[in-house]
Amino acid sequence: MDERMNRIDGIHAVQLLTPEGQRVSHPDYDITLSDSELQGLYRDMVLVRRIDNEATALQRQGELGLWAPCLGQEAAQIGSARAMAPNDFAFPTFREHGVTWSRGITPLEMLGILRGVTSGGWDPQARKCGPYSIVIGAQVLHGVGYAMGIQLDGAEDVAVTYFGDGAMAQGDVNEAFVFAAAFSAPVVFFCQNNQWAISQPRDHQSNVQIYERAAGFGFPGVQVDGNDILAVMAVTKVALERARTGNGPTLIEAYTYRMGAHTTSDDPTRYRLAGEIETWRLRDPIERLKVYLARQGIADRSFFDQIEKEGDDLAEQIRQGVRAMVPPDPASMFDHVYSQPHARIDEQRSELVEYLASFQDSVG
Amino acid sequence: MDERMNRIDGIHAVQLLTPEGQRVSHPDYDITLSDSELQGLYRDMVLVRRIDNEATALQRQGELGLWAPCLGQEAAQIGSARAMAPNDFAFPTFREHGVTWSRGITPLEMLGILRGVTSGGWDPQARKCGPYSIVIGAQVLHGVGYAMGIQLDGAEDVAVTYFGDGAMAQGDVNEAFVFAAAFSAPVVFFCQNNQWAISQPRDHQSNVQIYERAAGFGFPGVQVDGNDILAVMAVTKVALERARTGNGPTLIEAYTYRMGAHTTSDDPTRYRLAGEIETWRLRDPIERLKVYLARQGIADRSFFDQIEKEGDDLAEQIRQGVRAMVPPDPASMFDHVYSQPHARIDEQRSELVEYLASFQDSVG
Amino acid sequence: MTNLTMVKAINAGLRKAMEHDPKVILFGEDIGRLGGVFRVTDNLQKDFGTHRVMDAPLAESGIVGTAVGLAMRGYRPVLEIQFDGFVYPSFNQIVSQVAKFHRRMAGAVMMPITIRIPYGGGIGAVEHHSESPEAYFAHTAGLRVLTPSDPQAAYLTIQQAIACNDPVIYFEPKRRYWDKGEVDESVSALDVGSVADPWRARVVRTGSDVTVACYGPTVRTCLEAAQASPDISIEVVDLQSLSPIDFDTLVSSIERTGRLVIVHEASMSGGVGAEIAARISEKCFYTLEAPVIRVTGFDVPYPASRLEEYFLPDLDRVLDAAERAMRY
Amino acid sequence: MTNLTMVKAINAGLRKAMEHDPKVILFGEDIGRLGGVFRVTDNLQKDFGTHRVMDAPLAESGIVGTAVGLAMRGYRPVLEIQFDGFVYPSFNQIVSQVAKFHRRMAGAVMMPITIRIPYGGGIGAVEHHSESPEAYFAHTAGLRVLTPSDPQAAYLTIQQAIACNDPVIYFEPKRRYWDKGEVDESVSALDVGSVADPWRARVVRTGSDVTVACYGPTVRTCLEAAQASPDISIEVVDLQSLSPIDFDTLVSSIERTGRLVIVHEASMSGGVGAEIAARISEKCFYTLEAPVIRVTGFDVPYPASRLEEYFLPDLDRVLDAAERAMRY
Ligand SMILES: Cc1ncc(C[n+]2csc(CCOP(=O)(O)OP(=O)(O)O)c2C)c(N)n1
Ligand SMILES: Cc1ncc(C[n+]2csc(CCOP(=O)(O)OP(=O)(O)O)c2C)c(N)n1
Ligand SMILES: [Mg+2]
Ligand SMILES: [Mg+2]
Repeated sequence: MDERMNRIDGIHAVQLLTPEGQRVSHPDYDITLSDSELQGLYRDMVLVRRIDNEATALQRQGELGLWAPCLGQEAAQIGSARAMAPNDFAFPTFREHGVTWSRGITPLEMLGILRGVTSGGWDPQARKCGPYSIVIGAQVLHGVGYAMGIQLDGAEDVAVTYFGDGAMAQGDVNEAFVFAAAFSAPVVFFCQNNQWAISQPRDHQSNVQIYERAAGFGFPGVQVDGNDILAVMAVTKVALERARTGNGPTLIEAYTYRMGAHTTSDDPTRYRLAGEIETWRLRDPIERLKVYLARQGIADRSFFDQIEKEGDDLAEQIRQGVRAMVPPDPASMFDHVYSQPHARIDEQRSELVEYLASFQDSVG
Repeated sequence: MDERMNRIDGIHAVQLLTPEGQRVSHPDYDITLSDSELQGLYRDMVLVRRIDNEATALQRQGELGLWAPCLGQEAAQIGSARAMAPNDFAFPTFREHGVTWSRGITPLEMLGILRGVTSGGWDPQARKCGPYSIVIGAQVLHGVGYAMGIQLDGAEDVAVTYFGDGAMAQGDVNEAFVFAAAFSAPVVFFCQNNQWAISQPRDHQSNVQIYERAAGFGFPGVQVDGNDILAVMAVTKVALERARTGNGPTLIEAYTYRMGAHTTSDDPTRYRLAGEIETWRLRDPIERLKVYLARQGIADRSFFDQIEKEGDDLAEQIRQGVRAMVPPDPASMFDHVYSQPHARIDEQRSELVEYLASFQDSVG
Repeated sequence: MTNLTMVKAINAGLRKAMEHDPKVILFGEDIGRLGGVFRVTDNLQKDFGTHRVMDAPLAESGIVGTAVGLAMRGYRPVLEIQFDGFVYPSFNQIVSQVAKFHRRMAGAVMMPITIRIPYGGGIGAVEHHSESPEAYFAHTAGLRVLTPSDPQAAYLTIQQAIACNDPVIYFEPKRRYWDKGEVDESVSALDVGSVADPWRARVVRTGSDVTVACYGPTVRTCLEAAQASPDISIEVVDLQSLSPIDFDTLVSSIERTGRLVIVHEASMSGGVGAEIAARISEKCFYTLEAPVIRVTGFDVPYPASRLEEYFLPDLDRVLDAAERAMRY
Repeated sequence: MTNLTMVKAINAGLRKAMEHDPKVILFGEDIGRLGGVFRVTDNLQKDFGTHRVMDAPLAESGIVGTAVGLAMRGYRPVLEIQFDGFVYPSFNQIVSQVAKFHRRMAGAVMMPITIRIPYGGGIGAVEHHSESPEAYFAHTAGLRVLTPSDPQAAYLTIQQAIACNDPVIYFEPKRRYWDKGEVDESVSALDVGSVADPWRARVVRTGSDVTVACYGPTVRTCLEAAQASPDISIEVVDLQSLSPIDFDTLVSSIERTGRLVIVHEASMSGGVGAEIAARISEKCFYTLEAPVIRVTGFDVPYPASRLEEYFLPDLDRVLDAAERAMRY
């Protein structure tokens, strides 16, 4: 761990806010935010964590099939997503609740897929945010392709694609690097190194840092303290600007930690030590911003209380909303398989409808 | 091209023998070979080129379905393969005739697959050389897996896997880098950058050199003048030794040029300029060694003539041998689909045999 | 009417589609300056520019995966996979993304992606260059699968595939690439609606004794067999669409002939012929006078080229099957 | 005899195979310390060491591709694909390399690779975790496909799959993972020769009116249906091997019942049921008193979990099909 701590403490990772909430400077990166912006980031992180905890609880109660907590990664996700312009497009994985939240997706929209009533949950075009992507690496290529489209349009948008440390092994992710470099596509590769791919510790996979992968593909890589929302935002803004101005992709490694289980079906005690979590608790992304806001007098007790209250209300809405989510009509499984009429689908739909109706009859 | 020439002339690529046949020194790499070894390398290159030309001719005459010439890449292929120990294992692509030759595979064994009488041609275990691999990138993972097996055996062999500049884009190749690094497998990645992937020029694909890809995966990469057989051998020996002594993989980029068409079905005039070929003709791998051998008095006219003669005989053998290759029994297509009895296969085999027999009957 | 090879007909169809819709872009390996290894995209980069005909890095998953993103951005990517045997690296993107994305997004996103794949054997090629992987895609919900059998059909269906808002796997019978045929180039993508429905099978020869269902490269084989058939009258149905399969046309043909022979190059077990035989045996249980007979490649990896003549269904094997059907 | 879940039975089978042959190694994501997400490899790394139970990087093509090399080096890799929906990235290595390598090398190289894949639905999972991709592999020449339906069969067939010198795609019915059954652990990989042939189908319940062919997760469903069937006597055949398919056992059963219903979770079109229906309709043309009826998943992407009960063949749909078969 020590070596990691050193990295966090500045040898590699860009840091603007120490775990103790101290604002520090960096030779290459800086950011200035208004008080309300800073308050907003704090609010985002607290509310996303609340959503996260609530979803975990709902899963335990059997209301959700599964949940993949983003606990501990709030700064990485929100800092990067809040750096995006409205027309930029995000490609998240199943764990990026801080990203979807920042793109304006409601908690209930996030939870539909985990409730098992949909495979998606929102309109990507309207929200400029793709679905929770489950197949590791797949969405990274989608992000690059979308960025190639931006380029063909002569637009100035940027695609930001999210993935984890484990995904660095997938062919699709590396091909995404190749295509992005070949077309100098306006894309930001945002890799959250949360140290674990289910039970696989990152440091077993490679003896080099993730951000170092980029150079060999022909674009810059940077490592940032993923629990420092200011640094994440600063680094992401630079990468976005670089892409926007036609200078191609950047790989950002947000060095963070998966505080929770991989998913609610996982049992991390089988493969990692509690001590590790303790070390990282001291680097909590929310705490350090809170300390900073308080010290700087940017936010006071009443502000923090108000956010807590907001969280309570949100949690209540979620509980009620989730319980109210009912499964769609069985025949809806035939919808949107194709966008245009398809003989086989129509045939099978009516077969199912008739079959189900036959029970109604026998009943009534 | 200039920039490339500079690289060749020493900025990146390791060189021990200049295009003019001058022996030069390199700070990190050197090699000492006996006169007979040097003569042997010359002989290898001349004979492989002869095989190559003969095969191209036979394809034109309709005796072969296809041929992928290695013209111009003899030094890269033979220099690396001759650096291998007998028990090391080579994983070539369809273009590595210099490699298969060096592993003791006969020209006729090489040509069976192009004649269309087999999908392989030799016993990989006996020759310690895999088949001509056609699906780009696939064999690179095989090489890494084989190297993992060497490791599990506690043996000191090394796997050498061959691929081209175009293959650097494939997911499989990058996953091979990941696995090799994760297991520190005894494998040498030998990439022949012959500047073209069919019609795609290497420099359109990336703004960094191929060998630079390795660092980001956690192992060393080195660029060598692929038309300098001494440098290729020296660099490969170091990589082999590194792997053999448990220090893991190396990526070697042999900077060379595809002097011929991609295959006999290709028409390079559609996508590249003749001038380029002229530039590279001045860097011919065989010429420069010949000049060196002559200047150093290591070989004289009679030696060169004798090799020519050997080539003529070999060519004649090939012509006769290829024409003598007859298609196998039709029913043999059912052989080796499975190694153990399989109901469906047996059923279909007898169906075909009966069906074919029915014609015999009707005839006689 | 112009007399064109299938290669030129597809090229003309691609050109029409690109003229018709600026969102249509071509993406694939060596399709630009080279015009593709079969020259199907010949001159299109020259005429439409490098931004509409893009040479791709050598990575099929990357080609298909980025096409998904391009489609999300509103483009209509037409991809070329260089040979049948090289589509597999992109299988994950095709099956889990291309096929399912529209449904995953409850219709909010379209996947108007056409994936062109030269397929089939008979050209004396080396391994991986003669395969018929259509069954993998026909079994995959969310995909449509088309395969033309002659230049006119190719010219029209490639435009219809591109115009379709669903993903279409477009299999081009490479050994028929150089077959010539009359093509009416006056028909453009604009009136594809008015021309034949691409999802319907075509009765390309009428007959009364046996229905022979085929597609792509074997259509010509079956037509030749029908011509050569001395006393058995063979009706040849070109399926053209393998997903969905037009069973109505097949059934009405079988109601007349009472017999069905299915012909394809792919291995028999689990091939497209299996689904057709299964459905027809059910739908025509009382009509069939003989069991459905399949004439296909064997359940072995595609053999070395000097043996492919024994692997591929030929005129004799089709006639032999028709005779067997008559014997019931 | 011990009473084990299928998870524990496979674990015991893997252990036996590893004890029996030092060349047997396990390779996959999270199979070491975690014991796999389903705990099928629980404790095996602890007991056999990290050199025989290796955690793999997150790359399926890499896992299968390196396994080919390990096999060339003389190992017997047993791979775990974490979920059905994640096998596709390795499809290229499986179809073009694993399936064809033995034949490519004219028998000089064996590919004794077992690829374990938890498959099927019914566990309320999110997308990509409930698929039934067996047809893709059953259609691929060079592969063998096995799927157990109960702990005893799983315990034996996993050992037989590993002992087989051909590549075996081993589909584990994940929703039956926790079903318990009696397992005779005294049988070891050594006597697998003497135990039941894994490539033969098993008549798991005899009946006289309708033969119901099923495999993996639907076997229990069909047995329950047979039990619950008031007046129709149902014979249940567990196919177990999907490549090759044991048609002899099916035919002799149909010769007694005259009727066949096929049940599987995978989409109907091009599913394994299609091949069975095609062959049986041909082989039993004069015996069948009713058309072969298929009860399967629909031709749609696997639905959101709250709808899966309507997608999966259940007891009622099996009985409904049996009744329809009787009506002919
Ligand atoms: C292609 C593929 N293989 C396996 C899985 C199963 N799986 C889901 S998440 C995961 C680990 C991902 O690790 P990482 O990329 O670090 O993301 P994190 O879970 O840490 O956010 C795995 C193996 C998958 N979803 N997709
Ligand atoms: C997966 C795959 N896609 C496409 C092809 C078709 N193809 C054969 S060789 C080749 C170019 C290879 O270029 P490179 O890797 O540089 O090797 P070189 O031909 O230059 O030796 C292509 C695209 C293939 N064989 N495999
Ligand atoms: Mg992770
Ligand atoms: Mg090349």
